[in-house]
Amino acid sequence: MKDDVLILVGGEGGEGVISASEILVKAAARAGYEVYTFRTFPAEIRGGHAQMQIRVSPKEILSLGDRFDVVIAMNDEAVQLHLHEIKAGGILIYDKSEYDKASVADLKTLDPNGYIQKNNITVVMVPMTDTAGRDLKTPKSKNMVATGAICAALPCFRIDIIKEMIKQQFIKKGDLVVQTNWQALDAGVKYIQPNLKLFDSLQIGEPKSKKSKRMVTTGNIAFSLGSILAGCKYFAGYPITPASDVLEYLSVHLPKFGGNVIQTEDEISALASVLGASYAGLRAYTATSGPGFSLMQELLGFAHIAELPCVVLDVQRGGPSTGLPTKAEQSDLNIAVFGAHGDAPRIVLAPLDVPDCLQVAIKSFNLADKYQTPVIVLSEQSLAHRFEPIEWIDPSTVAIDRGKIVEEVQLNGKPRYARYDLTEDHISPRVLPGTKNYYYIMGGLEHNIYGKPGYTPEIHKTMTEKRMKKLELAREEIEKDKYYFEEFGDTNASIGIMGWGATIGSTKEAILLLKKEGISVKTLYTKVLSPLPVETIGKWLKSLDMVVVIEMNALGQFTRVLEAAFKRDFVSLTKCDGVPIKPEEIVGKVKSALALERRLV
Amino acid sequence: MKDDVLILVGGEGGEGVISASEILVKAAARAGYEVYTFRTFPAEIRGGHAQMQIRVSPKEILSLGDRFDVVIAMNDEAVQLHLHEIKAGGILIYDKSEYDKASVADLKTLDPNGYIQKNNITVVMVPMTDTAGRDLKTPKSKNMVATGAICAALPCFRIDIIKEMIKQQFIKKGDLVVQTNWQALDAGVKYIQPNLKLFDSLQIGEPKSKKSKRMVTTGNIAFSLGSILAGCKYFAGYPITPASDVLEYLSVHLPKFGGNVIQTEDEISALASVLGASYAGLRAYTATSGPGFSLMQELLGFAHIAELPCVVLDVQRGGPSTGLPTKAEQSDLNIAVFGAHGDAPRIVLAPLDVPDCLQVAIKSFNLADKYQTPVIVLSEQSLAHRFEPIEWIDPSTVAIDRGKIVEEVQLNGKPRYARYDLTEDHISPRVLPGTKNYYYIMGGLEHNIYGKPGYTPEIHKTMTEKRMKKLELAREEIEKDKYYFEEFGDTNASIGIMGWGATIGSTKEAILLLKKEGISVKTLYTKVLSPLPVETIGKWLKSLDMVVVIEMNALGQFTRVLEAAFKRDFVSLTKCDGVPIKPEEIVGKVKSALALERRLV
Amino acid sequence: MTDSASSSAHVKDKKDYRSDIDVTWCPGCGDFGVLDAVSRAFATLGLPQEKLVLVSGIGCSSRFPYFTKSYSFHTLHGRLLPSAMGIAIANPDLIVIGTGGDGDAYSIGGGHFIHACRRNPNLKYIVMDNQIYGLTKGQYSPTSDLGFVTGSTPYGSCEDPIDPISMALVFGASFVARGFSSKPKECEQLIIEAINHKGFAFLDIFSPCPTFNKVNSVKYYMQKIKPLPETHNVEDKASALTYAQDQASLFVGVFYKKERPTMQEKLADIRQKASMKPIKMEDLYSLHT
Amino acid sequence: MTDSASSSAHVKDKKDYRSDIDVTWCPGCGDFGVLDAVSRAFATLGLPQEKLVLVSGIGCSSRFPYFTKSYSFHTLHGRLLPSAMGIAIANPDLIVIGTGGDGDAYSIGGGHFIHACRRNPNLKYIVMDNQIYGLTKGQYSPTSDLGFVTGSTPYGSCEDPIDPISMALVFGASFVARGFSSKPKECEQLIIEAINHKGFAFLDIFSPCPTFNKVNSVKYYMQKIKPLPETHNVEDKASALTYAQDQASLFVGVFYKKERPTMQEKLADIRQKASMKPIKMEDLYSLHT
Ligand SMILES: Cc1ncc(C[n+]2csc(CCOP(=O)(O)OP(=O)(O)O)c2C)c(N)n1
Ligand SMILES: Cc1ncc(C[n+]2csc(CCOP(=O)(O)OP(=O)(O)O)c2C)c(N)n1
Ligand code: SF4
Ligand code: SF4
Ligand SMILES: [Mg+2]
Ligand SMILES: [Mg+2]
Repeated sequence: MKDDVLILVGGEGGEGVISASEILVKAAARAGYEVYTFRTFPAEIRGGHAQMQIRVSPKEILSLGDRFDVVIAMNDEAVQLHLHEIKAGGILIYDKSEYDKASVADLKTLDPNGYIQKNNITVVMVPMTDTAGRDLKTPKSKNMVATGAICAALPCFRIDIIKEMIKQQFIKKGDLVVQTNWQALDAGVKYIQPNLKLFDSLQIGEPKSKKSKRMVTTGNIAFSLGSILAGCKYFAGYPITPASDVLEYLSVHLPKFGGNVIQTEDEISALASVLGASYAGLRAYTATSGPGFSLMQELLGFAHIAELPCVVLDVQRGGPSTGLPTKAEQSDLNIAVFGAHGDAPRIVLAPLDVPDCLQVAIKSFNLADKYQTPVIVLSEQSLAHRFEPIEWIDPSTVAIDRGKIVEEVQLNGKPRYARYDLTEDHISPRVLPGTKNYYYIMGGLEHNIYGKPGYTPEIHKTMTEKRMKKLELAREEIEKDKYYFEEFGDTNASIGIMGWGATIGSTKEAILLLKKEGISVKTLYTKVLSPLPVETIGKWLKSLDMVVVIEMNALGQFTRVLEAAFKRDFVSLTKCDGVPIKPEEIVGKVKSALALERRLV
Repeated sequence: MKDDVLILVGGEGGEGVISASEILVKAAARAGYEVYTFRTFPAEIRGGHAQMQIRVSPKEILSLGDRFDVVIAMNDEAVQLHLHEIKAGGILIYDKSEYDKASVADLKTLDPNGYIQKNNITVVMVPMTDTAGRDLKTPKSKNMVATGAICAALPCFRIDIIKEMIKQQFIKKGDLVVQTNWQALDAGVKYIQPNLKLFDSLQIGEPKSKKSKRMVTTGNIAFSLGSILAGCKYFAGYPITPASDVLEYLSVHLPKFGGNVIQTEDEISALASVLGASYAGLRAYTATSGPGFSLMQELLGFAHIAELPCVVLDVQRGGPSTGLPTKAEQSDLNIAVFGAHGDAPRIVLAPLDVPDCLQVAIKSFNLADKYQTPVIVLSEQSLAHRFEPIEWIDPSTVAIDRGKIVEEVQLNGKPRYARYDLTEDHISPRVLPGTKNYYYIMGGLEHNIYGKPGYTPEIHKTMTEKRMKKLELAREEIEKDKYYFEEFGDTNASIGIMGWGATIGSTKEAILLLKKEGISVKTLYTKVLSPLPVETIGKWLKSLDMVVVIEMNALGQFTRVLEAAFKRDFVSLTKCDGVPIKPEEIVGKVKSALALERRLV
Repeated sequence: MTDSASSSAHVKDKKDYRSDIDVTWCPGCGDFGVLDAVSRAFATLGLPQEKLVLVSGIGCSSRFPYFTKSYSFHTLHGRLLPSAMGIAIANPDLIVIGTGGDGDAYSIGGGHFIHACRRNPNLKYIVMDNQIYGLTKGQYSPTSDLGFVTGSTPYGSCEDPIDPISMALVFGASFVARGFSSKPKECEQLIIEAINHKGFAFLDIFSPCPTFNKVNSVKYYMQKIKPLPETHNVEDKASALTYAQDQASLFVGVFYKKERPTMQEKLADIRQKASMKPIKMEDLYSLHT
Repeated sequence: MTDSASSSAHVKDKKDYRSDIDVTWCPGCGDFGVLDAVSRAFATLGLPQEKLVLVSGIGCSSRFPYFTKSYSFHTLHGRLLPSAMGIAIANPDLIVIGTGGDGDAYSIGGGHFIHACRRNPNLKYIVMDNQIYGLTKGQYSPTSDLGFVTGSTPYGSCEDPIDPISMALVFGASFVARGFSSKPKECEQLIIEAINHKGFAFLDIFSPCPTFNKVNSVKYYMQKIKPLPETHNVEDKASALTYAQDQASLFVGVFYKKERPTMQEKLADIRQKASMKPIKMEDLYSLHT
């Protein structure tokens, strides 16, 4: 029995690669397995390759892993792209119809036969196109033939669950549709049957405990669900890859919960209207990616000085500029932390995985309301679109903290309500428009406690301090909350790894690999990038001789932030090529850094 | 004989305070004196207080200095605001007409008489309003009565020169206008005559050497002149305080040199069109302040990846958001260095004084062209609007380096022209549209050497590296050029002060003050904030036990940059109240930091 | 007038709608007339102050909300409309009124203007049009006349001015009117009509800037303006366009007025459609299970 | 046609204007027809490739410049017009042509559209209008019909579409036309006319997106479009507006065409005015001395 199995489904965009993969993942999750996925997008609309990688295990999975046990190639391109990524002893399931038709020549250019023999790869032919098109007369069911083949080969994907899911999904379209899909599945199973023994060495164990109710979804959808749970009632956005699905998902579902969703004319308008809605009392947010986020900087500075809560989800993609719209990168940290003119620090959060996207959504609205300030959440393409199991959250357990919204104000001798009153915790009671007997000016000019513009040194100093100290308080709250920190590895290690966001899986796996080689390493990931939790990190850093910082950008943006905060050396491992970082790369970096420090014997 | 004299002219906005001051400053400069000024603006259009501070000396002046020797109050408000800023033994010249009319009551609330006696201040009454309005029947000449009074009191402002200037300025309006203004001047002189002896102790010496030809102008105008000298032929901008005068000045003068000036519909449009003009081959730029600069971040990232030269002058004002539009602050360093999404570093320069604004303009266009990248210049309100003498620059001595613009390309075996060709110095030869036989794609997507979009790891890595290494080369060039560094103080000192921009004057003066107290300090100002000249600064830092960093923002933005680069402690002196930092504040900080380190006996 | 607007009718005097902040406009600024007209309209309608939200961008005219006793939202230059839209959608009980300048509206804010008109949110928008940038001390604006000499057009503006009335009509605004600040009575009437209109009501008011625009003065407008003829049918867009584009006169009055569903109503429709059957979070979860 | 455009007439075939980059549009995408028409127009006019600068924003249609043999400037989403303006002003010898989508033009780029039209820079602007956002996979656009169901409007769009033709007319564009990509011959003719027009020439071309817009298909347009009647006077803006706002038909052809001084000409005038007497830097210096 193996610990896990890693498969890849690849084919032409539009052939149902992604929907088949989604069904497989959900079925495995329903059966109680852990699943970890990665999805890339064709760069161009037309053609292009669609693929999904799926890793399944009865135990916790930390990252995507490396080479594939099985590749299901629904067309030629998939073979060409992924053949050399199959493990020695692995299997290629290939569409026989494709092979028969056009591809032999292509395959020859690769010398696949030589490669296959040399690397001990087995090829299993399944006539996917022909079965779907010629036999079942529904070419669209090709992906179900492939799905059936996988289920037969790897029973961790339980065919009974899949059939049930298909029934649920298609019953509205009539019984015939369900039947056809089932037939396609069965055909796939049939073609594998004679070769079942080939897969013996790839089987994994049963999951131990029965899991609680789980969904399987992506980072973007998890964030959207989290925002609904948090009571968000206003979303405005402008489409942009890879954030558009937040807009689209909320368009369907937020109105069901009494919320408004608006596609605005641009990102500036989106955030401006979010701030208007927030001022009027609703929890409100927008989601975007780098180019749109750059456009929002002026308004984020406005939200900071006006002390208006708002949440901005930035789903990072490859930059700079239009950059690499469908690729994974973590290069918006600089702009998230330092992006507005003037002294306008913000709260910046970064979820580590899909379940975290949901939790961070809830946290972000609470922080924004409590500290009356903008909160930025840095997600990223690979996290945004990867499927992962995630627990059903009981809405009644979600804590909502709307902060100091009041209907009555103690004037304490003041002639009238002071929107920006100086208080012990630097947060001023907030009255919503519509409340009787109070009115005030809220705006982007420096102002006195009443909101009236004022430019004296005293006012500017006092108000700047007020706004800074709020964030200092936020930091203190954050440092106390274990949720924001993820630790892993040998607590006694003198080598540390730091990072942020979705690289954590690879880091954990690298730590396990290094342990096998006798190198003891631990890691700390902070989900808060600003205000930096200097106490928690500082304490953790103390005992460490060497700290490697992992990040997917070229400048080492997080490393610079850590250097400024702790004035010590960090070994920066930057990777900036659009592809998530792999455990092996981290292992390599740690070892070479050690060698450099001449500590390896 | 004093070393210098410091005066303030204050009055109602619109009464000619600024134009009178400008005449005084120019006259002193023409007479060979050094002059240093500071100007604040009324926050509101109507009313509000206008003032100009003028320091004059036969020797070099480092900063504005502290308390006034003479205050010329053209109205009551000026008295109220500035009375307590007059030195013991100083003089208040006051509009008798104002005093007689309405102000006694106001003055009483201040108890000025008590204050004046206690602090040994002399009041000289001059009936400015009445002389201008009643006697000369030209109320507008009130400021000339005041000017005459000052000239009589302090002959370093030479009345003959001023009369000549007035003649030049008004002769177009007819001889009568000249005569009236002269009469007003003479009247001012007359009223001081009986009190001349009062001013004996305030007189300064004659300037030693005859100076070369000098203008007196502001940072914004100096930058505009520099840009014309640099051969800029396209300017697009959107009005914003305190940068609008660049647009207005160039509107008048750039077309005379064959250039185009366009007021666009917003700042985004301004920079987009600048990039278009640059692409087509012109030197082009825009000028703005914080809010507009925030809006330009997406386009700056585009310029970075497209490798398009451009210059953006950001005249900083008080932030965040709309903030304090007419106040001095240095809080846009973060956004200038870190402001775009993705990995998109830029060249960021900061001039130290008015003559520097002209020089930096020329440098910035050369750097932009040579490295095919955006260059940001951080000026700031006090520098932008303060008058200072500046040498006439011989246009023929201005070196223009347009970088690798070519009309013929060596294809070196490539099928066609590669706009982003990989070269030894990472800079690719640039062909302008219109050139025969070449064409290429230029854009914001990641691309291969031909400009064709490409998202493979290899392309992204190679091109990111190319763009980073260019800046590394720029850093090397910069480190070699003494122009970019200003040092001052005792070279053997073990205490250092660092800073950027216009605080340098106060820093130098603080060093002189500290020296008097036996504390030996030196300073290094870098005019380049990105890429940071780490070698020059690193070498300079080596021998220092303590380094104080001076900056006019709340977050210590430059300090953080230095900490990340040098991983050592700096003492951060931040000041963020809209008023330029004074030498005394620096002295105080250095002393208290020393005390803290228990090194003061 | 929204339902809620009429509820508390005890307030009657225009002074009840003026804040205690000193007005900082120059003497003779046209905006005084607009402030007066707006306060009087509020008093006439007896609007409850706490329901009033005045929203502005940046400019002299954008200081307007400071001077009214109301909730005031002073946003960024050009962002008046999307900000106001967010407020008006979030709480449809509020009476949301945008007050700003011609630069704010048609230059940096031009893109938002298009989309506010077509979306028809229930909010009012008063532009104080002085054909100049006042606050930045006199540069030309999108409504400045061809050849106009300003700080940024020393050789005379070379750009054809835009026509806000025609624009609003073509963008689909459901209420389009023009006034002149020196005709306060008429202005008050237009403002009342705008507030009573259900939907997006756009009102361009000539409001001279004596400090930086010496050409388009009170006298100039007095000569040029002309009330729309009684015969003009306010539901006839073609006729409205013709009057807007008249070369000889600047017509004032209501050019166009025709109610259609507001954005708030349409969003309410969607919420209703979406929630036909009651929904729980668990229903969403199961979509992903 | 600018003077320079006609200079080198040896190029004659549309293939001479196609680059070697593979076209990545979906099969059946309307943009193919536009690409074909543009290449043929170039060939017919015999334009020198090196003088051609194609400028685009972001979108499927904004990939257009990749596929032509010309200088190509692929700027940010919505920034096509100010970029093109900068190029066209900096070097008036170039033939600058903007090619982009309806979202790029009327949504995020809407504010720039207003000001390009009124400034009348000598450049051409072709919008491939598919009433949808293609590249981001199907959200509604400013030209999407009311009630249209898309990824972001699952309950049907609740916003009235804009009318680009009327807008351009009201903004003051000096050339306004509409085409349909499945009528390549007519499109070519319109493009030739636009290029020959001195000033800002705006051309909205219906260019269906079969992938994400199943409603506004080739068939749909075939039924709805109608050539402008021969009797229509292209210098009559009122008539142009009437045809643009016709409820029954979508008219195609040249709505309006009337040359007036271009921005380049007006800037040249200013340069000339300013430099009547020769100037040296020293003259500037002495202003400050
Ligand atoms: C992003 C940004 N750009 C520029 C400015 C500077 N600015 C302030 S008000 C204004 C124009 C004011 O003109 P208008 O809207 O007509 O108002 P008015 O002062 O004439 O009433 C400008 C350009 C700013 N505050 N923010
Ligand atoms: C600032 C910014 N916001 C959003 C996007 C994402 N985006 C790319 S193309 C596009 C719209 C495309 O629609 P359209 O202009 O109609 O072109 P089409 O694809 O339909 O041809 C959007 C929203 C972006 N690239 N940049
Ligand atoms: S500058 Fe003009 S618009 Fe501004 S307050 Fe003065 S008169 Fe009014
Ligand atoms: S998605 Fe639509 S617009 Fe884009 S290439 Fe395909 S058919 Fe054309
Ligand atoms: Mg105005
Ligand atoms: Mg489109």
